[in-house]
Amino acid sequence: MIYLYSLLIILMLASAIAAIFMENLLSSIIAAGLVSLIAAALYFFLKAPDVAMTEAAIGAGLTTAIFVVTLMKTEWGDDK
Amino acid sequence: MKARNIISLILIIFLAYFLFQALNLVPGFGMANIEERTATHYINKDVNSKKEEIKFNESKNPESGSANMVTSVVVNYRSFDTLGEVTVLFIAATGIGAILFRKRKKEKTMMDEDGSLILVTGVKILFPLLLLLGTYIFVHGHLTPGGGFQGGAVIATAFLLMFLAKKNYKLDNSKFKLIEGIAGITFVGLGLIGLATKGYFLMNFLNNGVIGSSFSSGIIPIIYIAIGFKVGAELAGIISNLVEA
Amino acid sequence: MKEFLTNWAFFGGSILLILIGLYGVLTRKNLIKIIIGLSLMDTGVNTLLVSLGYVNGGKAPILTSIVSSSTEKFVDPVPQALVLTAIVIGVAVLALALSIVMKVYEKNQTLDISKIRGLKW
Amino acid sequence: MVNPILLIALPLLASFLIPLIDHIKKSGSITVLATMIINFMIVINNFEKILEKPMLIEIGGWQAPFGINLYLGSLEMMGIATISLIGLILAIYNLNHSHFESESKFHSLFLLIMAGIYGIVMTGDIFNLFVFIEITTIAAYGLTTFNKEMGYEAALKYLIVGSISSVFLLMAIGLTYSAVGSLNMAVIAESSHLISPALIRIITLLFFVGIAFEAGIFPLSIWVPDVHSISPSAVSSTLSGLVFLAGIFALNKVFFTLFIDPELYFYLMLIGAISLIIGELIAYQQEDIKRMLAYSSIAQMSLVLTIVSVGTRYAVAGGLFQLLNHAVLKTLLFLTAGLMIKYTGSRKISDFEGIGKKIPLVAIGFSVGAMGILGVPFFNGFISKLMIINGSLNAGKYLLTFLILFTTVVEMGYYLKVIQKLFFGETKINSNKTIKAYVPILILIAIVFIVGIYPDMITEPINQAANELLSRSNYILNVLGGM
Repeated sequence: MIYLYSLLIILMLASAIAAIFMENLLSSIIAAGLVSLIAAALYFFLKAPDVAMTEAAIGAGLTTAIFVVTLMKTEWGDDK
Repeated sequence: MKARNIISLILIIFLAYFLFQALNLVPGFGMANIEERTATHYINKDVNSKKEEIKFNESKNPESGSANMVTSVVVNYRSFDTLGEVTVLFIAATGIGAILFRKRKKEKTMMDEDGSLILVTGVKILFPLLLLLGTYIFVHGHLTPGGGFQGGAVIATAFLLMFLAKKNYKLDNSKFKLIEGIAGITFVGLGLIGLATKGYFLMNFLNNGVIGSSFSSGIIPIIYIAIGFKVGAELAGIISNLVEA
Repeated sequence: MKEFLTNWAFFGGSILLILIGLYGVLTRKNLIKIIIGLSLMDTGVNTLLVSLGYVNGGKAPILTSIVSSSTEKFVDPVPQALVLTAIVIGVAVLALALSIVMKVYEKNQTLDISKIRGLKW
Repeated sequence: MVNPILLIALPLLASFLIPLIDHIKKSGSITVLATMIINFMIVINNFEKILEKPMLIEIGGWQAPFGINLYLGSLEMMGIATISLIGLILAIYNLNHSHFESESKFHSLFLLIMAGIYGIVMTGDIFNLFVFIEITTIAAYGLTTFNKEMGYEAALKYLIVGSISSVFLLMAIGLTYSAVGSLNMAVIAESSHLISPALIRIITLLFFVGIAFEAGIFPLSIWVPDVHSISPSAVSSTLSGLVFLAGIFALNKVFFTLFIDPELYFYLMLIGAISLIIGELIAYQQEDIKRMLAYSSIAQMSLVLTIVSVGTRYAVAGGLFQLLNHAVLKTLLFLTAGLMIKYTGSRKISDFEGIGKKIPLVAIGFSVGAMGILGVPFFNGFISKLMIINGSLNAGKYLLTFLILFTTVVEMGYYLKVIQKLFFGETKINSNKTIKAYVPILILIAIVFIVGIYPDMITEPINQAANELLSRSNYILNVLGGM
């Protein structure tokens, strides 16, 4: 099991790095959402279902949506 | 590489060194000894009473009636933190309302047109289901994983979907404000009732019932329902403010 | 190898996540990227707290008809409760930050902090 | 006896209520005033009893080390008495000076920031401390944006620094819990000798980063001048007088109650001294009056931190006294500075030439505040400055004493420059704006002189508070022994 967890953690760190370094803002946001999603899975494996639910609903879901809304209101608004 | 990047990198390496050193000095992963932590009293529910085995569906009227121990920590043993947490969300919603405040709302929406027919219909079907799911989550917060915050977030997601699907969707802000205010007052009010009847702020003044049954654990479900409404209304309000800004 | 991973995968991963986020906050120029960095830091510290409360062989801290007695071995519910609070506080700060970012953009027509007076450093 | 938990519960209740009644004119400011009056009365009601015997408030009825508890000794009592007094004065000031676009939201946030400050001072639980710090800072981010011109950039800077700090604070809390197994301050203090010293160093460093930003200590104070100078006057006063006060209280809790490590005090003193010099020197160069006051606040907080970390009873008492005086004086200074800015329409010190003749009370108020900070005899700052210098001399820190005297001279330079501008020279400004803030200014001036002339009524409880801060075994006994 620990290899699966390690793989997930490496994946999480990779998407975190991607979120910081990618040029495209939308890709960054989605990578950050992925980090939250993987974190939610990890919380579930750490026997924290409450936290996993919260992270999935708030961290991965709502936060990503709020980021996208902000992006639409700012940089994207110019392109059109 | 600019100077700033290098300085940041050095700072971060220093920090990494300190943090890893610190983690070497605390109990390793999975080695925590719960018996020595405060948590053991929360698990055995023996903060104020004697240690007894707590059995699901059997133990009557333990000091904290929730089968979900995280819930009993969040809404019972450490409910003051939760009051603060709800307050933080309220502050954020108020602050966002003040920041994005406009005298006359511009006719500016996020989407240029309604979503496709399939999307709109799908969201219309999903919307009541999500509301129901959210309500289920916070009503059963004392029994199953989840609670007011998760349920509220699900409810807010339902409203988010409506915003995505329909161009002219608007929230009735005054109603949401009312829900928010009343839910907040309920939470503090319950605390004050506890203070008046039992002498301690936020003390449980109801019977805890049998652990694991729907109507159990005193004021926990009431507080979680209030939190669920409040969080749902606040997050939906935040989304609506951001979308309409 | 296995032992090292068991001991350090979660701790190391969460610390690295915090540091990656911090690096992003300190070096990125785009405001949205900076806020993403903050959210990564939050996630990292939350993961750290949850892993500090993990107990080998512990069960999820919920009494059910299967796990029905308090004498069983559970993981620590307190860090989980703290993380629950921290996540909600995190999203509140994030939403506030993004609404301020919108206003800053409205005023300056850019998200690049090197072009915004008052945010340069 | 009224339970002091109401000090936190009532502002929360009122702030949830305000949005519901915001269609009634002035309902917000009146609710704030009513709440602050009740809070002030609660403090008066409890004052004597707390000084005699510390009080432990167990929330939810859970026994002390296991639930969350608030602790109220004479130290905390002096803090919340000052907070309530200034909160009341600011509530009076807000009656006439809160014409914002979304007024009810301003009042809600103001009450919440007060609740947060009360919580930081009283709480006896480190995670609860984190929650209250978040309440305070997030409300402060919101309040900063009420300046629609420059507020957003400043608020964002504040928010970014604040969020980084809060992550550090959370790490510190997590590591502490992992090492000790409890979040209660008394339990942590009791078992702190069991933790390895290396871990204590790292944890205190993390705590310092997490809290020092709240107290405006140098490396983390880059947000202070921006935020303090552009926010509305009542907010600047709250941030500079009260939030800083709460931050120093929290730092004291960490460094004197939670973990004691005499070596750390040296570093603390060093950081404080550097911060003090930098703050005063930058303040001297400022042309914007509110920025000058903001840098002066940084310097004053560093002075308090430095002198408290000397660690002798006399020095600590002086530091605490200075902290309370600073809250009163900076409120006075920021309120009058705000009124002068409103009157002249400019923030530059050079534009204030001669306005002392047009708005004498405001100018006198500013001068009184400045004299208080400088420590002129018969002003409240005199005794505290005397105690500070005496304390550092008694402890044999001659370099520090010299430094404090030197920075006082710098301080004198820039404050006297402003006072001289206010009363001499001809004003070019012909403003016919009326000033409606006589009551709060007069009350504040009265406090400055009353404390300055009868310092005994403060020095006695302050000495007791200093004793309490230095005797952590009593704190542990009071919480764990169950009173």
